[in-house]
Amino acid sequence: MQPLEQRDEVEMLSLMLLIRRFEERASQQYQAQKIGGFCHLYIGQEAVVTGAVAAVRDDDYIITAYRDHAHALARGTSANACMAELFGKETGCSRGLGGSMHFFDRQHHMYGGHAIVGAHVPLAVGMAFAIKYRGEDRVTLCFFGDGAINQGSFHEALNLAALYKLPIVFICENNLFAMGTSVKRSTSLKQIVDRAEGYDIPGEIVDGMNFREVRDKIAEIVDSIRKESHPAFLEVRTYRYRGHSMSDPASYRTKQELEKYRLDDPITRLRAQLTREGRLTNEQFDLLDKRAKETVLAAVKFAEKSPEPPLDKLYDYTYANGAAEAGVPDTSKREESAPKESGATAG
Amino acid sequence: MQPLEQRDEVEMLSLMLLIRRFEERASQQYQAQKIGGFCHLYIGQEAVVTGAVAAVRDDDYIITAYRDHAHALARGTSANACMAELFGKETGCSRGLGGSMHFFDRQHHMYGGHAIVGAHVPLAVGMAFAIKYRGEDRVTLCFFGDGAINQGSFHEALNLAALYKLPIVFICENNLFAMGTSVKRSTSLKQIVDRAEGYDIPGEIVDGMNFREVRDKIAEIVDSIRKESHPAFLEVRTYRYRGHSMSDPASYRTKQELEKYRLDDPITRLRAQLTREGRLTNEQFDLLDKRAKETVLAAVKFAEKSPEPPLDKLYDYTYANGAAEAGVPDTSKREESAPKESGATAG
Amino acid sequence: MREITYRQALNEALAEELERDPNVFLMGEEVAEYQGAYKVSHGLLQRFGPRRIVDTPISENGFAGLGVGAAMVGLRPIIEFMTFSFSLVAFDQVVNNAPNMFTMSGGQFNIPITFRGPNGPAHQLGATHSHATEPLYANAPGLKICTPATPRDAKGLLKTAVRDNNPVLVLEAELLYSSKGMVEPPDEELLIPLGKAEVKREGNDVSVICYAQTVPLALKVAAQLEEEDISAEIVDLRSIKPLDEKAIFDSVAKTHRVVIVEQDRPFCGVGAEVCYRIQKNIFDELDAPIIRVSQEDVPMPYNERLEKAVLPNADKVIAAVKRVCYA
Amino acid sequence: MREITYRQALNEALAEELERDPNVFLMGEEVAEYQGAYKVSHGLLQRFGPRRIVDTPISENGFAGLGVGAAMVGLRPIIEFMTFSFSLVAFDQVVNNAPNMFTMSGGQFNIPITFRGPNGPAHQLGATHSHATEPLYANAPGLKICTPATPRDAKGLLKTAVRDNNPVLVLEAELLYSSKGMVEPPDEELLIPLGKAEVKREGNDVSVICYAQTVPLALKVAAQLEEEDISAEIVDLRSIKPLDEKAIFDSVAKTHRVVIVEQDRPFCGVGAEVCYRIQKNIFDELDAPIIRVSQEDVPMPYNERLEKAVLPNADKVIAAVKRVCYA
Ligand SMILES: Cc1ncc(C[n+]2csc(CCOP(=O)(O)OP(=O)(O)O)c2C)c(N)n1
Ligand SMILES: Cc1ncc(C[n+]2csc(CCOP(=O)(O)OP(=O)(O)O)c2C)c(N)n1
Ligand SMILES: [Mg+2]
Ligand SMILES: [Mg+2]
Repeated sequence: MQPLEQRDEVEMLSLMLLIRRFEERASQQYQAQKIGGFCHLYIGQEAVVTGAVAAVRDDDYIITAYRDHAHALARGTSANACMAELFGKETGCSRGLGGSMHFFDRQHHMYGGHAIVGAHVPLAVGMAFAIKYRGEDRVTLCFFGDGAINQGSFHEALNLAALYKLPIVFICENNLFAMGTSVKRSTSLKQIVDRAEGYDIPGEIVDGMNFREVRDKIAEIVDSIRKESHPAFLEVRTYRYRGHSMSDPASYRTKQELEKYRLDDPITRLRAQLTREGRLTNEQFDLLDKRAKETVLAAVKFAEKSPEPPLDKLYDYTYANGAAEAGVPDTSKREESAPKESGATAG
Repeated sequence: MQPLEQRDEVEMLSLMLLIRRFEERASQQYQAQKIGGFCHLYIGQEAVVTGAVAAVRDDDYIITAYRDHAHALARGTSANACMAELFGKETGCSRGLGGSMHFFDRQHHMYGGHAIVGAHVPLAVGMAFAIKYRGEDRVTLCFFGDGAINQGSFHEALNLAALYKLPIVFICENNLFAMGTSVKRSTSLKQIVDRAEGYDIPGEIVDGMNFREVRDKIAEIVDSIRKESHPAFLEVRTYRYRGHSMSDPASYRTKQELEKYRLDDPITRLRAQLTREGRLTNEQFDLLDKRAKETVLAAVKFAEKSPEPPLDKLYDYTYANGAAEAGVPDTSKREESAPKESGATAG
Repeated sequence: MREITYRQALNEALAEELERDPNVFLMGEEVAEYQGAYKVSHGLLQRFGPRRIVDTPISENGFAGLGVGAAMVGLRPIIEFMTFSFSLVAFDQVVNNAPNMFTMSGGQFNIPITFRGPNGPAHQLGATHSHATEPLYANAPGLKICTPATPRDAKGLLKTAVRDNNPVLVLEAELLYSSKGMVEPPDEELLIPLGKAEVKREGNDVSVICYAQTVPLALKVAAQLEEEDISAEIVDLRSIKPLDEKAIFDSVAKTHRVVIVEQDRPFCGVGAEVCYRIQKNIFDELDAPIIRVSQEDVPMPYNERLEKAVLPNADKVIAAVKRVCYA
Repeated sequence: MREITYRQALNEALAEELERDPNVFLMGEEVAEYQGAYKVSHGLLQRFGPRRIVDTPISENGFAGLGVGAAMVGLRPIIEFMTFSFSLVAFDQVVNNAPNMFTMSGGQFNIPITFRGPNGPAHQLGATHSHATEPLYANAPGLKICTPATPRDAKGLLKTAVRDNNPVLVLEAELLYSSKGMVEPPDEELLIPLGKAEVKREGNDVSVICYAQTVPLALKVAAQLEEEDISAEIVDLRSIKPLDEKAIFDSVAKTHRVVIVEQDRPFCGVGAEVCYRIQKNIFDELDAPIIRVSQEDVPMPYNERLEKAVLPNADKVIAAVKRVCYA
């Protein structure tokens, strides 16, 4: 367990840089057709998951939708394992079987990577149920988009969590759009957080472009949950700079809108805060960025030379004989020291 | 169209009596094994649907769940057609193919009778969508139980109705239980109506044991909707005297609780109100009740001697060739004069 | 061995597995305080408490998914659908999350979950409440499916399902809940492997392949056929997936004639798959076309006489047997 | 006749039916302002306005049900699923409400609704996004299902579907959206009946039965087989339900050998049903067992090589053909 105070903000900035550079490189590799399927980039939203993981313990559970690269990286999955997954390689965090939308990393308590909108929210509630069932003091963080709140599964899950008083934070990454549909066109609510009222779940709004705000708010919520188990809802206001997926030119929004958010960039912001406080020089920042770029470039090389999952194992991943047999892909070789694994009894 | 003022309260009392006696007789016939499948009685809740139909036009749309006998009767489906349906006869309101849970009566704008909890709520929204699409000034009344509000379909439907500003009243018949599960154990909300807030739909609570309150509140809501299309939510507090279905001894609640509600009986209440106002004598009431009993007894006879749906038509109701071909069962021979059919262009 | 009901057998299986493994819990609508809509979980709340016997709101999609999530972190949920007709609102969780997780995660997360409850037409419940879901779920890779027809199979298969490390559907037969049969005493552990059919009656002239509610029907018909000197072998599949090809082929190699009696709807039904496997693998053993007796391909009518006409019955099975026997 | 894409053909069908009947409307995610996730509805919002081309939130169950309700009162909705993999969250509406209503209401309410969208594995979308739903829906009585493989069929079948008085699923093939073919000009009304297969290529030695994405595959294989002096007849089912038994039987009676190439998963798949019907009805015409080439029975892996290994391909089809031809 890594207590909150020890999460160095410079380290977190460097994590945001890693995510940003990873996504940029993924975009490029996708265009070069090294990556297949759908690919959804997180650029612009980095402060959300980074702030969140900075606020919780490494053995807390996290789960998200298909825009998931950052969530794995933030949790400690190596850039190598992430890039290899995009390349469909055996060394990928899901052994090349999941792809961009289905990142998993059991070792780092990252429970996916789920591509059916809303369908992972009940899973998150199940994870929180297990925490309470076992009398643990963990918390589940469940990330989802603004589009997901109109799915039936979201609704049923929130009601169950409220009813059973489960330790879970529902984190709505409100980036204003679900594909081309703006929040205004997907719900009649003035603000998404109001939906939590329909379940008697306490809700709050936070500025998702500000790492510190996200971290502190989630830390506060999680603290309260650990004292007495309950669900909470957090609407995080953020923005994705890129289109929904690689094929989306995002012509449903204006250049001005995008520029407005870019000026509020979460990386620039945390950098400025740290610089202002004398905790980061320009040289140090450049070094961090250089390292992030190198890590990502190395990850591309790693992915390229990694083997594909063998054809003769095609049938090996349909049924588990014993959980132990399945084995766990090695996802931990991240440049930064990997967070310690807890003694969780998964699977 | 029957303007509000003309809905005579004595007539409505007599409708409640008809419903009550019908259900009692259905219960008896079920025990005598003349009726198969599941059978859910409405006894105790009569003021809800009666108040509702008294507040709307005959060409407004109504739709409900499986506890649906009363909704058909209230709309003008004859006791004969209802009883025959329970008996599985050709003369039934669904030709004996639907059964207790699947009453339909197109002629009287009663759109079922739906047995999957929550699954008819989206249908209701579709009916309201059609109203707005065609620029009509009808309203859809959608009835459902307190248990239905935890289904995903309920959630998606409410959001859609709010988003598209559709003319629909969501009427939650809160009888405190979904089978053996009390509302307290199915949702964490202090009051069900609060769920409407999560969609920005105006919500109200009304006493479902009081015919006049229900009628007036729905009239007020419907009036507002006809002026400018929007959805509304109404939590109607009511109680079912019987078990969930015929096989349920209802041992999850106390005799005292039941007795408390019986003292508040909707029929007794309206009767008392009318008597107090000098609009009904005891003799008149007894006559109404006698008529209701006779109607129902005649319905049993009618059902008994009605023919079964012919075996050779087994395949005729799977696909429609032309809507016209299907034909409409004759459901209108009700003792009371049947409300006029509107020129709706269904099917 | 003692005689108990199918319902009691399921109840014992649940109790034993809850007793054995603290990670096992039972969740569903009315399973706890109400003691089960069909009383299968009778007494379990009293014995294991509300932490492990958990009532839910009417949120099948939600609690099916809750089960999958709990399974990801090491619990072994038993999720009861009041009936499998209601599992259709949770369809995505059952076919998309539970069985795909192991593959999608590259083998990191297996999902040891049991979905159970009554399945198939009961009695006059009408079109929405009479679904036989086995072909729908059998189509999904990663699921296992069993369909016990006797109290003994019900107990043994359910216990095995709970211990399996994969999502398993135990499709129970509501119409058989009160039927009785001999079952090992509670102190003898009874585990029946998934994927093993059982010849419920030996015969030489025709293989009648059946499962769940059609097993008693087939046995009844076999007795009738006996009188007409037709010896029917009754093969109870017990599991739909994995399918016990060997048992099927062995029987067909002996009789050379096949009738499949299934409770589901015909189009892309279980019998179609069984038929395909037989003709593909032992085409030359077949002396006649394979005939299926399934539901008629219509939404289930409420009327009792029509419902009977839709379902497999003795007359239809006998006619099919005679047809394949050219008798 | 002019050459247009499959996408354009669908677009024309939508436009023509919207034009013809004011009760027809198109609803789904991103169908309006975004012009369709796959651009099938391109330009329709501009032409018909937001009343008739309606964007929805991500609420498949909700808007599928909305469509059914609107159909009950006389509208003729076209509901687009962004892909049919997402229809699984609306499964109950599609199999329980749409097709049962006509029966349950004793014939009072028919549901003239079209559910459409891409179906079946596309390219590296992984286990959750690659469902071929045709056997799941074909199992439900009351639905009709078509699976066009060419631009002409796409246009003609979709138009017919919209005019049908029953719920019809038009399962489009994403991988074929950009494929081209000859189609009647817009001023010639093109309606292709549901339930009619088409022989896409005549042949004498083997009947290759296929549909949707497997039609181009089968045609390619037929050309290859030609070189080896095997003459394959390519029967495109076009509709899964109703199934055109006559066309199938006619072909089999000519060739006596059958390979079924299907894009769905094997267990209780479409091919199983087709196989059953053939062997039941014209058993004596068969000179060899029927072989199916379908997906492998595993959740779809993301990796491209593995995905290819799961899907039907030319090698597999050729091997199957040779096997049934004993060549
Ligand atoms: C049930 C379902 N419907 C539709 C889709 C297609 N889809 C994928 S992502 C997406 C938009 C989701 O938007 P949001 O929840 O806001 O998340 P974001 O992409 O903004 O991160 C849609 C419609 C899907 N994957 N699942
Ligand atoms: C999706 C679904 N789940 C479960 C059921 C079984 N069931 C039928 S009625 C019912 C209780 C519903 O209670 P409520 O909505 O309060 O209506 P009430 O019976 O009180 O009128 C349940 C659980 C069902 N029909 N559909
Ligand atoms: Mg979004
Ligand atoms: Mg209730």
